[in-house]
Amino acid sequence: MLSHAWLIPLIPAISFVAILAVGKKLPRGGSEIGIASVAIIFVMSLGVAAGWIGRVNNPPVVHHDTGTEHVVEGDEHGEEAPADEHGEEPAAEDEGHAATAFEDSVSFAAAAPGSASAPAAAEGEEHHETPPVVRDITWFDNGTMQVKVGTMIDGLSTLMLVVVTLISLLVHVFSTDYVAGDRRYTHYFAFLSLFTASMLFYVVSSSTLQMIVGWELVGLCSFALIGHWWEEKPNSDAALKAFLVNRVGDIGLLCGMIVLFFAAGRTFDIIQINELANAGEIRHFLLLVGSLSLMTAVMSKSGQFILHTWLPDAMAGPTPVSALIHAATMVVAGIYMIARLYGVFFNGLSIGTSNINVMAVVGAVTLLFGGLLAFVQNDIKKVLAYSTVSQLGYMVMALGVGAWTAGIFHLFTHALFKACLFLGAGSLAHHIHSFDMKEDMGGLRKVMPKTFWTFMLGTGALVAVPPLAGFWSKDEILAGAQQLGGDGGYPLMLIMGTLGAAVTGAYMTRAIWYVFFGERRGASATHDMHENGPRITVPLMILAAGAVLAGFTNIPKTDNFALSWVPDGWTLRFEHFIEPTGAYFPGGLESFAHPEFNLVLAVVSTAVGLTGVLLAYLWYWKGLGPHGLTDRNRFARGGYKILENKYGLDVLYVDWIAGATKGPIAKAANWTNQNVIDGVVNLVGTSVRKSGEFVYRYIDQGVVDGAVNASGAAADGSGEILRKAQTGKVQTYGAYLFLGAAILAAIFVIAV
Amino acid sequence: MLATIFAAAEGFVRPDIDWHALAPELVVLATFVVVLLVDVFTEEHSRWTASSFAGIGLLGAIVPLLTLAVRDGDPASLFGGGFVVDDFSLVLKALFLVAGYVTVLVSSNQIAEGDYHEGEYYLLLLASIFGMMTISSARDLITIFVAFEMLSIPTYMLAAWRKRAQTGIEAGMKYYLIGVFATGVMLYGMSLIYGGTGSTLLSEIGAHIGGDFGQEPVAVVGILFTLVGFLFKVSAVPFHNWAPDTYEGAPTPVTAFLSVASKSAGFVAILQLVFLGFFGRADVVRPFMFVLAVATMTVGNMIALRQTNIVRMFAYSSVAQAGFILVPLSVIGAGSADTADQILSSMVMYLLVYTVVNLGAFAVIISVSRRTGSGEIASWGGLFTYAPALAVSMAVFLFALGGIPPAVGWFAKFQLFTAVVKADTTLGYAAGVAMAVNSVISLGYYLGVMRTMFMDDVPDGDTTPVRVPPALVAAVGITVVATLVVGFLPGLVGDLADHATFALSLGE
Amino acid sequence: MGFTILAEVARNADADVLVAQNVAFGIIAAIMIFSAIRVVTTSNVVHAAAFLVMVLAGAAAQFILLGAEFVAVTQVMVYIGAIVVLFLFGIMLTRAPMQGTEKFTRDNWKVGALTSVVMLAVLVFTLVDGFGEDKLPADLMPTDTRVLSDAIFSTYLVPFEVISVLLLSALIGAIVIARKD
Amino acid sequence: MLLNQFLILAAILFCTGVYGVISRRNGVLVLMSIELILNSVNINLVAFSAMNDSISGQVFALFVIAVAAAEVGVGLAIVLAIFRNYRTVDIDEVDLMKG
Repeated sequence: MLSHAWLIPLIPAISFVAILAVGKKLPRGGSEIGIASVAIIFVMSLGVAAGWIGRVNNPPVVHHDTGTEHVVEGDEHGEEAPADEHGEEPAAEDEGHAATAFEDSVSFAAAAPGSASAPAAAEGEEHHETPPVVRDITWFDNGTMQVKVGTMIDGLSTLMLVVVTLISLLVHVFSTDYVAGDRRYTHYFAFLSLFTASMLFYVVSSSTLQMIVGWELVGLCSFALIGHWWEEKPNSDAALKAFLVNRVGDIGLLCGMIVLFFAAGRTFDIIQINELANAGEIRHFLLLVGSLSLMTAVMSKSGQFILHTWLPDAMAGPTPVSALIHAATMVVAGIYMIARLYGVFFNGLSIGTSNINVMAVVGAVTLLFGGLLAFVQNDIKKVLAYSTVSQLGYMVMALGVGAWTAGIFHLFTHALFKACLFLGAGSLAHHIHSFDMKEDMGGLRKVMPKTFWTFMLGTGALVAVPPLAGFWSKDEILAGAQQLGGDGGYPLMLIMGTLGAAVTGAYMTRAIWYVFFGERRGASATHDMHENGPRITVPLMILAAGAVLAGFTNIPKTDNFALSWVPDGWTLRFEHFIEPTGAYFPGGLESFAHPEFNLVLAVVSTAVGLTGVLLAYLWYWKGLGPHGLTDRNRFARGGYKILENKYGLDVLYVDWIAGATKGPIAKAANWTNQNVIDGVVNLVGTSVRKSGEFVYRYIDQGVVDGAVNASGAAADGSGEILRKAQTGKVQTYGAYLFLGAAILAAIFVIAV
Repeated sequence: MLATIFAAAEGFVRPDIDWHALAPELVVLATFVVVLLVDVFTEEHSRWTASSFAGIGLLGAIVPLLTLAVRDGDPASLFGGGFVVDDFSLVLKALFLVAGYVTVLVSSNQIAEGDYHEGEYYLLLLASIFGMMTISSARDLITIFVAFEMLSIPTYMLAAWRKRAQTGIEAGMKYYLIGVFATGVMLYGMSLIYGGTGSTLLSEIGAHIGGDFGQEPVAVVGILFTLVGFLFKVSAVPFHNWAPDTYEGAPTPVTAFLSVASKSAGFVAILQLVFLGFFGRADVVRPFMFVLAVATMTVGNMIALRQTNIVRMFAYSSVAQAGFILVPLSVIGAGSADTADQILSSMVMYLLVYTVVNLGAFAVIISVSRRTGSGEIASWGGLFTYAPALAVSMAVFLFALGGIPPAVGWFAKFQLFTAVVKADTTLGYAAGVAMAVNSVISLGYYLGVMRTMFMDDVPDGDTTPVRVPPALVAAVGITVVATLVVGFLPGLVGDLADHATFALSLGE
Repeated sequence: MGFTILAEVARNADADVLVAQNVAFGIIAAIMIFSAIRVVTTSNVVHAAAFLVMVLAGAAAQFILLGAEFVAVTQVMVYIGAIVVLFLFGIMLTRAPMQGTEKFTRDNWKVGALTSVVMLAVLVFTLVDGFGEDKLPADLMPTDTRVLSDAIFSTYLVPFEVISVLLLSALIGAIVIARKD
Repeated sequence: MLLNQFLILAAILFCTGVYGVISRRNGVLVLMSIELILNSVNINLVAFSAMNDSISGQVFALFVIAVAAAEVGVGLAIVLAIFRNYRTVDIDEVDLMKG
């Protein structure tokens, strides 16, 4: 299966053509073809996964320079037994055989680094070298360079295959109910297929050029799907905006890839580029330029601050598409690229040795700003969109601090719970056709219990409530920020990431309040609300189950009493199978640094996150405004550590000065308590809102959009001036011609 | 009889003629004669046969082209080196023949139904293609000049073919006058080059330009003035003003022809002159082309953003595209020898791609305007609802022009980028950045058209399907298939472009 | 004819003749420049054509001074015999007013003047710089027409054939464009 | 004789022609100005031919003359057609298309 992965993108591509061709004539408008093809590739992806697991457990023998055979050790503790016979070692020969039949080459990029260093036994986990399965054919050969296209299967691409096909399958099923009766039903499914195909094509890329093509295809399909209901102008505007903002990043992509192409001695081969970057054979400056250029691309595609503006607007598309875009496809393309070319970024940005770098900063800023922005949205999809921005920030930050596995692990868990949330939002809005939480929702928990509970689980995972999925991945990211990098780790990232947790808790709690609690308002009050059918709820439940369980795939391995009872065979499965080994990954055979589980950090970050929840809970459930000071005093007393400290100070004041002037100072202290501390609490509450609004109104909508608009206007304006020069009088044109020739000649005669 | 006269002429050396090498031109010339006779000896109602003969003749000329391509041995060099049949010329001749054939396809209904002189139309088209084929083999200033006039003068008249309409004749007049002005400047430049080098052969000129004469200011003026004539043809700023007006006023098939074949011919001449003649002063050509390329891209794109007429928009788009093609010349002579090869092959590649794509786009424009009768972009609203095939084809072409995969344009742009980056010069990087920025700007109007086609309402609510005649279907079909196939398998054209090298080695 | 004799005389003597040649050149050049300026400034179309004839004839005379007799003869036959006649036809067919009543110069003629001055400056500078004191060979003999024809029919056969097609298609096209139908 | 005396004469003719084509309104007069330009080129070519003692310049001049004849023919046809459509030969007024 591993070397036949090329079938996986091909099938949905064929399905796309088939749906367009015959979809309208079929009883279900072509959706059956889409679902069938995605189901098939989902099964195939599981096969790839099984094959990969088998391959990791029984890695093929790698000959090192020294000629010694690497001893193959079967890992007996594998979570899943190697089920697929293709994945095992003998399969390599099978594949080789098949390949010769196709007259192309299968090479197991047997990464043989010069050093025959023994696998370092860091953290007790041995890293066997499991080379990726690469299979490619020559795409074109234009003399100076040979460009190949093909598939490269390793843990990372296997993970992406499974995630993409799973989410895509569920989205397909969900959509059959959700867009039922749409007049472009068939087109919709056709483009879903193509979207899936493009993303799969992208993730199995073996060359950077193929990645560019896949990247563009993904953008193209998202353009088509975001603009699905193009009759309304905002929708088509959103589609265009998404496309244009992404094109800005594409320049970066193109520049970066070209720089890498030349830096790596004219090759597009991903493995080769990574190996050269890791081996230090590429000038650091080139790597830096390359990774900065690529970073621009990531910022646009993965919605990083300041190029994130298209992402919330892209909510104009149908909700299942949003789920697909946000969970598995479009936006994670950027994350995936960083992960894929990690050798370049790791060395280019000196991730392993610095305390701050561009990628980490971008991620950290994004996660905080994104969260703040989510706080002030009234449209539930926009809350989720900004939440995605924020979570992508976490991933980028994770990669930026060197916690590769944590970032990808978060990608995986996030895909599950964010898809759950988006589809949940779709389920909520299915009847009322509105996403406005304030106006049209409220009190829905009783009428839509399944949606409610799945949504709650998704929220729990997002807010990182232990032991749901998000807890594990977020904790690992923060541990990475604390422990990796140069001396002292990435303190700033740690602080911002922890703050981000609080913000996350707050905005999700607020959303839950508006949607599920209180009185039914607006459209939901006038509509006959009821739970949706199984085609909508079953995907929700599957995803909710994923949101609960996904975290257990990477339970930290630690001596800490909290988790030390977990058997070894259950810990760090994700890292074991997904993290690449070999010279194409930083660290190579030497262990790549991993953060350790830190109970204090876990508790603190969870506490901070829950504080956010609590604050918001008190804010919304208990209400504000008309309540008296004491109410807010109690509110303060209840939650905040910072308040306790204040009280401590108070006590200190009182104790110290007790003997002298008890009365006035006690009164002052009381006054302080009543006014200053309340004021601080109020201030915190309002300033969060204010800063969120400020950022939204002025930076997000004002500066960024303004800059986009202004540059558009400037282009238009200069176009207008230039247009005036086109007078229509031929002799004026003649004058331009002669004058142009004369002046250019004069300049060059003088200057050259 | 001639032979006896030749024999009697004292001291006259009868030139050795390789008829095989001349065969493609001769086939086109024979077709020209056939069409002329058809036009003279047939009745008005059967003049349409002219188009069939023209099409067959153009396809027929590909046969000797192929036999030449597979012929062994050195490239043929005739008439003392003034006429060379090498791989470069063969590739471009094929390009011109195919472009000519597609032009015939898109013309046939338009010209037959309109109030045009039909036979003469194809006659002039063939004459112009004959000139283009000659110029791609010409390695001598005189031959280049005469071939250039051969391809230009018929197009001046074709541009004025709607002679009863004021805009029609205005289009021809503007094209003609600017063309003649540019010819004047070009000839003046050529005379200086000839004066300084004492030869009209590009190889000898190249040697002198690389020597002492090249260092004098007068050589610089000669080089620049000579290039101006061709830069007008490719509509580079500031010699571009004729293009929008002419494109708008000329019959649309002629516009298609002008925007691709005629422009390619200009580039062919520029490539020959720059690579074979002026390579010794690449340090002058580089900044000159840099300035022009950046100005051309930027001005073309900026004004295109403001256009409401589709043909006019395409006119500015083709101005901008010319700028893209000029970009690699801003690094000519820098870097290693294979940089020069890369520049040449990337430009040839872009020409091939651009020709196919733009012709396709014009075929769609012609098909649609048969129905809407208007050139306004707004009239394209909702095209997708009643002519989905045309709309999707147009989308493919627009993607190709904008450089978005999987349509072929991305690969061509990528090649240009590679060429400038490979040279590793400041000017090259600057040109690359300008190109990148401009390709984003250009998406503004390309996507604008797409948006109109797919997202707007049909202006008059009339959604009866468009009836597209078979010739146009063929034209759209050929181009759209080529655009996609080459987009997925760029190696097909990449090989062709790589082989399109000059027989003479560079920079001598 | 007179010019030919003048040139012949000029060639047969030595130093004095060189002066004579230069004198001849000077007179002809002065006439040409004056006529050229009148061509672009006169407000009578027919006068303009007449002045154009002066320029063209002057050019032919210069060709003779340079020993290019065949080119000179062609110049007279083609330009004066054919092209100027075409111009006169054009003037008559377009019924252009002979003089006065119509504006003949565009409002922004200053742009034209500027352009031509800039261009002249550039050209004169580079020409003086490039060909400074270069002297033409003193013993300029009239070119043998046979050499010319040999060149045309061997080296320049391709352009010669092409130009025949060019003239034919220009003829056909011009008729179509100009025809009143 | 100096080479430059011919070249500068030609340059003056060229620039006069340039002035003419930009500034004249009447189409026929513009065509005449073009002839000035082409003639200046011919003078250059013939002068260089004498200077370099090479025949190519004269051949070139002959071709230029022939092309000039073709161009004038086409040009006059176009001016004639302009006159039919616009009832004027003032090409400054032929500016329907712009922008």
